[in-house]
Amino acid sequence: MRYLPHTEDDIALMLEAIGATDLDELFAMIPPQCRKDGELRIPGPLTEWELERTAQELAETMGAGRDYVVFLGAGSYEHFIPATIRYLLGRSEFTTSYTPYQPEISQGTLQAVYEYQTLVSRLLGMEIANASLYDGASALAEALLASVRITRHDRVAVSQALHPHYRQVAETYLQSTGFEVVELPFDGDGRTDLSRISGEKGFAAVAIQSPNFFGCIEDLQRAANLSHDTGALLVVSFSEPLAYGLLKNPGSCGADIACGEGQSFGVPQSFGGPGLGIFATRMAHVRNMPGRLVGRTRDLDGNRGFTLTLATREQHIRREKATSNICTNNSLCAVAAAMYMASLGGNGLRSLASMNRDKAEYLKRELASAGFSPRFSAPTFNEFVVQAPSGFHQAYERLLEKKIVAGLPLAGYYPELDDCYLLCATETKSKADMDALVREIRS
Amino acid sequence: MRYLPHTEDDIALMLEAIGATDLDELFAMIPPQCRKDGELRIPGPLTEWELERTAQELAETMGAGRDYVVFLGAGSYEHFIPATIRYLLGRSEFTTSYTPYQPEISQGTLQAVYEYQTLVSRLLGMEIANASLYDGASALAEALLASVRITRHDRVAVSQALHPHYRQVAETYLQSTGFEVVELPFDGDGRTDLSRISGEKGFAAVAIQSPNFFGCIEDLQRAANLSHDTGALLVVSFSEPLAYGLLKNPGSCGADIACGEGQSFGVPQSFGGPGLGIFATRMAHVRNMPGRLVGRTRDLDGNRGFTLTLATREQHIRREKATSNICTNNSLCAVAAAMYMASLGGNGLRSLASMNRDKAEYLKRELASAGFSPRFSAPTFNEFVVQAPSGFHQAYERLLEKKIVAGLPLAGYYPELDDCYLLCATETKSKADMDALVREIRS
Amino acid sequence: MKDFPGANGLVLNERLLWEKGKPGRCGMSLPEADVDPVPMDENLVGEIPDWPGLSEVEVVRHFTRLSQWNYGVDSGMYPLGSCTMKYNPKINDQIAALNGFAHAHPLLPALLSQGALRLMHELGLLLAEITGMDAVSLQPAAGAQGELAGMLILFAYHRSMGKPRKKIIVPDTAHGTNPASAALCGFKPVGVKSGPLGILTPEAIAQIMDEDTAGIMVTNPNTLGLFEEHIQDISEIVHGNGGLVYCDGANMNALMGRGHVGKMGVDVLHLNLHKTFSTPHGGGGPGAGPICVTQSLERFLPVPRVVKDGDRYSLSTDYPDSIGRLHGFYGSFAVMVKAYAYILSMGPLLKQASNLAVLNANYVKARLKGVLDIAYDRPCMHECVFSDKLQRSSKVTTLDIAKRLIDYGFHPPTIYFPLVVSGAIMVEPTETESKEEIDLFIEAIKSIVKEAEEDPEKLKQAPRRTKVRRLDETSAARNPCLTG
Amino acid sequence: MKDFPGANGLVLNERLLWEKGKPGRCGMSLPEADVDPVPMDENLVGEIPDWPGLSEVEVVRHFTRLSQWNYGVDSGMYPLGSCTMKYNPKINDQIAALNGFAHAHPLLPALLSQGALRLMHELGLLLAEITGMDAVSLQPAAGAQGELAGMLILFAYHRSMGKPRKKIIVPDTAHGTNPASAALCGFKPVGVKSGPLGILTPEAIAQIMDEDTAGIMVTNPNTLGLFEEHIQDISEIVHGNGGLVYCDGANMNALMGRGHVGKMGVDVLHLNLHKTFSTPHGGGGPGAGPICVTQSLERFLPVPRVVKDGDRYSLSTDYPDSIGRLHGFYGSFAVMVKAYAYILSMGPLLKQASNLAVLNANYVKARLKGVLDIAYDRPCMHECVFSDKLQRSSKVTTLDIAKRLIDYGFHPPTIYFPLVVSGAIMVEPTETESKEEIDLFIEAIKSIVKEAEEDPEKLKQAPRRTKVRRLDETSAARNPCLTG
Ligand SMILES: Cc1ncc(COP(=O)(O)O)c(C=O)c1O
Ligand SMILES: Cc1ncc(COP(=O)(O)O)c(C=O)c1O
Repeated sequence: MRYLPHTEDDIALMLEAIGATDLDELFAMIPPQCRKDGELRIPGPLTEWELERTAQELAETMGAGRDYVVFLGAGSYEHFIPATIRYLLGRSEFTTSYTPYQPEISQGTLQAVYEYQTLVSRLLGMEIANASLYDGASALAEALLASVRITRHDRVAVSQALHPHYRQVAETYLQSTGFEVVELPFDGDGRTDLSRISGEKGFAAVAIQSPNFFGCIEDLQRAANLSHDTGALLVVSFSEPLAYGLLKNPGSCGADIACGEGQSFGVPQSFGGPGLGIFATRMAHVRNMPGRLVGRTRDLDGNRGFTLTLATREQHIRREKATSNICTNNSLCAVAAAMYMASLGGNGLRSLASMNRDKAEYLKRELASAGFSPRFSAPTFNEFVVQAPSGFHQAYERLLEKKIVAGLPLAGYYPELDDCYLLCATETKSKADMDALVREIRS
Repeated sequence: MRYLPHTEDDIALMLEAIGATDLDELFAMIPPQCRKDGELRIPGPLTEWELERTAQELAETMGAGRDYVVFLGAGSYEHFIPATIRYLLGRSEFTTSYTPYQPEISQGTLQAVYEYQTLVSRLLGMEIANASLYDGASALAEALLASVRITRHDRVAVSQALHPHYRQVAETYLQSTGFEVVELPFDGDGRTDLSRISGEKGFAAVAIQSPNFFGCIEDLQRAANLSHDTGALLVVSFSEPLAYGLLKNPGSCGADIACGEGQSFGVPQSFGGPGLGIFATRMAHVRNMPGRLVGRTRDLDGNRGFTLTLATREQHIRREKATSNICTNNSLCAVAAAMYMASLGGNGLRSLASMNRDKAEYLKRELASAGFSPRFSAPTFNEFVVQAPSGFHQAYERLLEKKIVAGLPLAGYYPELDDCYLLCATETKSKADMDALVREIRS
Repeated sequence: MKDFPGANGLVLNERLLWEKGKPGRCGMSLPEADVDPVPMDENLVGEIPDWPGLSEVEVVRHFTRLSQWNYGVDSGMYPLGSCTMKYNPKINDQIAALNGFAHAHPLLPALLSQGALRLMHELGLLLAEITGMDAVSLQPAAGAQGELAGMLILFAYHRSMGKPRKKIIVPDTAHGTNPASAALCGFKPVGVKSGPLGILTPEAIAQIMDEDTAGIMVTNPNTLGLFEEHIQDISEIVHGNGGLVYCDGANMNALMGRGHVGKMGVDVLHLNLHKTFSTPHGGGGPGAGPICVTQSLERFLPVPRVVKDGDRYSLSTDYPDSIGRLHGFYGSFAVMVKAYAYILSMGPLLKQASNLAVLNANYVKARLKGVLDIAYDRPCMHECVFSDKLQRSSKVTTLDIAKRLIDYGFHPPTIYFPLVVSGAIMVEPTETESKEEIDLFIEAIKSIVKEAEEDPEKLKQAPRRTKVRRLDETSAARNPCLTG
Repeated sequence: MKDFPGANGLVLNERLLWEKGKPGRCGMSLPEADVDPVPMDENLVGEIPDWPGLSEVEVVRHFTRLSQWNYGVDSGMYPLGSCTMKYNPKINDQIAALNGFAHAHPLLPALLSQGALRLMHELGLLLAEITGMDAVSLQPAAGAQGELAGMLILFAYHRSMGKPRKKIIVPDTAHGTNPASAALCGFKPVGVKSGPLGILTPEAIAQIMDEDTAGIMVTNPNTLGLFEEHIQDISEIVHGNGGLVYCDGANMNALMGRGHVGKMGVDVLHLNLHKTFSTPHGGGGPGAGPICVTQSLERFLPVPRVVKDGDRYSLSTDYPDSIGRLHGFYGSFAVMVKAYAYILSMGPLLKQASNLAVLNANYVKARLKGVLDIAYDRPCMHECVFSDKLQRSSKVTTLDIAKRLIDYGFHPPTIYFPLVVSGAIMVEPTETESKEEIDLFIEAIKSIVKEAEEDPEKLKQAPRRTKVRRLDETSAARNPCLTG
């Protein structure tokens, strides 16, 4: 087997050095009752060529690639990824290294993550960002837990217009802690109704997403004021960071924590994972921050260098008192994002963000003309909810056969939004794609 | 444009430093009549995404990839290429460097090519090999020219069973030199009839291919004896070096020059190019060798290192007296071959070569049972010629529609081989593939 | 040091991104606009983020240079204990990058995601067979999230029994994520010392296991590289007190085809696909930390789960007892693809992988005996823990030895972990290292130990070959500079 | 030297392949045998070649380490004159690797190769438009083979005129391949000196052009980076004497959208796709050297040629006057794909590429004036030739300056070429270098020139940072060791 270098000779010599007669003897300490009987009943070994074919056959069943036109967003966004990123990220010095515990031979990862932390902070208008969390969902959970630590309150308020999966993950994380989660409803224009918190006290955090799950842009400034009035931190979640290439960022609106999903920045969708959990906050909260941090420092000769820092927050030092249990994070995805942000630059980001919105606005208008009226009136970025004529679900199935996925039916998430669909149009959707969708819907 | 870094400011500052007022002024020395009028009338600029789509559309028209079963050889062979090679060869330190004129920062390419030279020499049983030529065809031409330089004779004998394209290229190279090319016919068993040279003198080289264009294994030992008797060098050409994983190699049979195509060793077929021109010979002929050579030496500190050497044979030093005009060769393909040879190892090579022959023998036998008798009786490696029942060309077209390419019709190359087909089966053809071909042929 | 890989050479400096570039440059191709721009409410529009503008070649050079400052498994031996830095096959990366996988939207209708769902389903079955457990969830995004999932299952189980419990037993050799995960779930970790042989004794467990203790988190083989030989007895004690046994399976690379975790009495187990199953670590993730449970705990597994009906696959959230959702979608799918590819490539040879991993570790141990102190001189499994005890007289520490190894061209082992061994040096060669490579590593250690005696300053000053030397971590933490 | 890219760092030694490995190891997956083995005649069977056996990770590490000893365009500025080391876009490599291209057999029926044929056809048309020539063959595998094709066309032309000619004019600035290609084709190169301005004078040509001279090989812009301003007059003289004008177009990067080679009177031109059209050099190839001809010479182009009939493409060899075949198949198809992708990516902006290439070269020239001697101080095109003249007093040579640049982290310029400038230093920045990068290069040169005065030994001993220092090329040539 090409991955196993040992020849028979090698094994014999090594056993001799150890003083064992055979390989079995090395496992003598495993009590007989704990042993695996017989051989593993698994297929293979497959040759590289059989494997490749098997995998291709599986991959080809997927509704992905050039033949499909997919108007899905809802937390996973189809964006173009430059060939440079695919190449650079594939360099094995990045892919096959461990967490940079030995900074002298990890400066590549360390500098790249430091750059990621910086560019993400600038995007979100926050002072600092960590080196990544798993995804947008766990980032929300971590933000709520951090808020509890910071404020010492034990209730959090979470918008119902926040991604349902993120809310579910937050509940999973919080279920055994005893902290209470209060849900804030959304109003007719698709934005969070904050009236529930005004005047109330004892919230650790108010968490809203912008653009929210419906694609609607929330009034972050107002949310910040109301949150701070109640003594809560404002946690701004997001699933589409590209929006902040155009919109006012959480920091400038007064957010205390901005956390969300960074998949849009150069990370392939990959059926939902890995994602990139972004977590940014103010310097004041750094010691309550979950996850790894890269910091700048100097070496013995006074040269600039980078290292993991403030590890005393982390599990390997603080163990049960750590700010989070996270260890392995999504570092390579953060590096991908650094590459993506570096490729795009500020002006490129603005252009791309504007284009996303323009496409979605075009689709919104065209759909409206076909009888699919926007369900909410708030402004949106690259996705939005429409109310479909009843009976559209049959047409939806027909469109699937034509390799068009006409958005996400929302009934499963919000029973009250029966016949509503969430559609997303990024820069990958051409006018022709959108016209074809509308034409098919009309027909 | 992402490839052009200059901002307007940069351009202005640089023009100022030069003392020019605008970019046009930089081209003032081009006489007006020599200038291009107007803008270039070419499409684009295409975005990366438009380009990708355009290219994919072109690529998808090709009879290549998993859906097609192609029994073509004839100088280009479908072999599996490990994913490691694709990755390693794509590392930009290998791809984006120039010819290693500065050895101190080119040791990677230099050592890899030195390893290529060594492993190729060992394969072919020759003392030395150069750093590569363009392809098997020009390697033959260079071998004939080298033979003329070495022997000072002005005739060469070339087997008609040598790849027709290689012979044509040799003729192109020789057409203006006045050297005579004598063709040696092949006999009924598919091997070169050498009787024409026996007793004759004045040949610089006798060139035969083994396995030859018909897949037949030539009697190299006998060819060497006869060639040497006439005072000629024996030039052994090949298009499938994998054969020497199983067969006696040219060196051990007495060849003076072994030259051929190395595409089989890890180089994608790529519609015929780039290939890898292999050229190996004996040390005695080194100063008559065409092309670059990498040699081992020491650096100022006595450490082992590698450098281009014996450049006094080459055009950049010797100009019109050089052994060849070649400059840029096919270095990256040589490095691919080094990677492939390293991956396979001696035992792997033998197994793979045997498997190639076994597959071809199986196909030969199955085809024979379906009425396609072998046209020649000589032993073969992974390709062979069959005589098809007349009228098979219609079935051949029908098979194309089923995405099966049933070999190469030879009538265009050898009118006397009307209704003959050259079929190749490498390790990429499964028994099922071959059975399907035979079933289809029968039906 | 002629024969060791470490050497001096040219590397290239590279500034920070924002010390480069010019506004107006862009290194990425933007699609043509084909719809009209729609003006946006001015009140909503923010400033353009202050990101530098770079051309494509500037981006490429930047990250190419950065990459060259890193050391990976592809650079050389990486005997980082507890991390299983085995070779990461390239074909697996290529397969995960197939269009159908890399560009699939997670919310595609089941009809259009059969391949991915099937792969996940089959990977679950494969992991069940390899571990001997009954049911698997692939959702956790890394080992620590697997632990959290496991702790939540313990929590849910006890809640379902009507008796929530507060404590959990965590041995002193446990990885930091264990107590952290337990605490995150509201459990109070109760420490237990390993016995004189480096493994847990049933007596110690019996002493602290009580009706308010939810169970135990045991790592097997433990972080000393030793098999917990009393695991069955321990499980019995824990079960006897109504508790559950959680096993941290990060070290599964020792046990494939050899150990049957189910039979050990383990109720919940997490695996690290980015260790045992060869998926690349990526400089710190992404990983994947599937959890495997016994049949009776299956109902608690996270949702959604892949279900198979005939030959159709779909996702189901219809598990009322589930601990809920842990990931925005289904976990690190791309990582699962690589692990799946690895398992199929190895097939039953996974057992031989474990054989050789254990052989390599014992060989290192045998050959370094007397050179470095061995914390517990007993047959080890896939890794072996040394310490700097013998070097203390020369005032040389584990850190110095580790840093000096860098100059020799090797990645250092894990150091100062597990905490129970003072100055621990934890070596895990993995099965993909050849005897020759290991012999060279052994020679390097011997040579360093000799240097420690003869010229300790060489170690104190190490590494000297690297682009940067030892970094001032104290000032990094005292005056944190986390963004530029 | 703080701000320059050159720095010291850790690199890893790596033995030769056969100093590693063990027989019995194999680093490649072999397919399962699914047919019976057929025994082979013993007399035909040879020995197994003595290739080392390595595991996959050994192969990967070997070539990963080797790669790290190389410097490429992706590492930094590579101002290698005459070589046009511009950025090689990654997307182009990816496109050439598409299954339909990379795995296409060259002898597929035309029906199954329309995409490749169309691409070749269109690339020919694009190159014709860019150069202003009438017809194109993509077959030559590199520049030198393009030259050979061109020379053969001159040969065939004169033969077709009934009067074979023996000589060809080759200026002293010509690249070595020019006389070598001419000689290979049986022509006797006749030298001609460039005039005092570094360019050819009509007078000099008139003096030697005669009825036995097949034509001239002119490089435009020439290897001094100067435009041959009298090209039209020269063409007229050559044509007037029945000769043809061959142009070496390796320097076409100066002229896109600016010059019209056809109007200059050129009959045959070769291009280097691996220079002007951004395809990577691969450490010395593969390249592609298309030739472009005027209509009247089209009939001589190599076969096969792609022909278009309606919207179907096919290959034709039906050109009785053709010089014949030059390549086993159709040339470096994969290289053509990359060039095609590049041209479409740039579109009419190719002109701006030439604009900026010329701007960059003139900027270097302006800024280094007085620092290094400028061989011909006139407006240059895409490159500029300096020399070590001003440094001779300090006994420092071009070689020393070049080697010292390596320590600064830059690839050296082309040195000692063209031969007409003693100690030539030929700088071609290309358009993909930013002003900042070029400024840094200029500072490096200035700093080195200062060192040459103050501490010449620094240059003599350079490079010091690299893994190996200057190599003993004399002994390499005297006792050649070409295989191990
Ligand atoms: C023994 C052990 N348990 C748990 C973990 C945590 O795994 P992860 O880093 O994937 O969260 C690790 C990883 O270092 C480990 O070594
Ligand atoms: C001016 C000039 N002509 C011709 C050539 C030869 O091109 P190639 O190396 O592709 O054969 C070169 C390449 O160095 C060159 O610079």
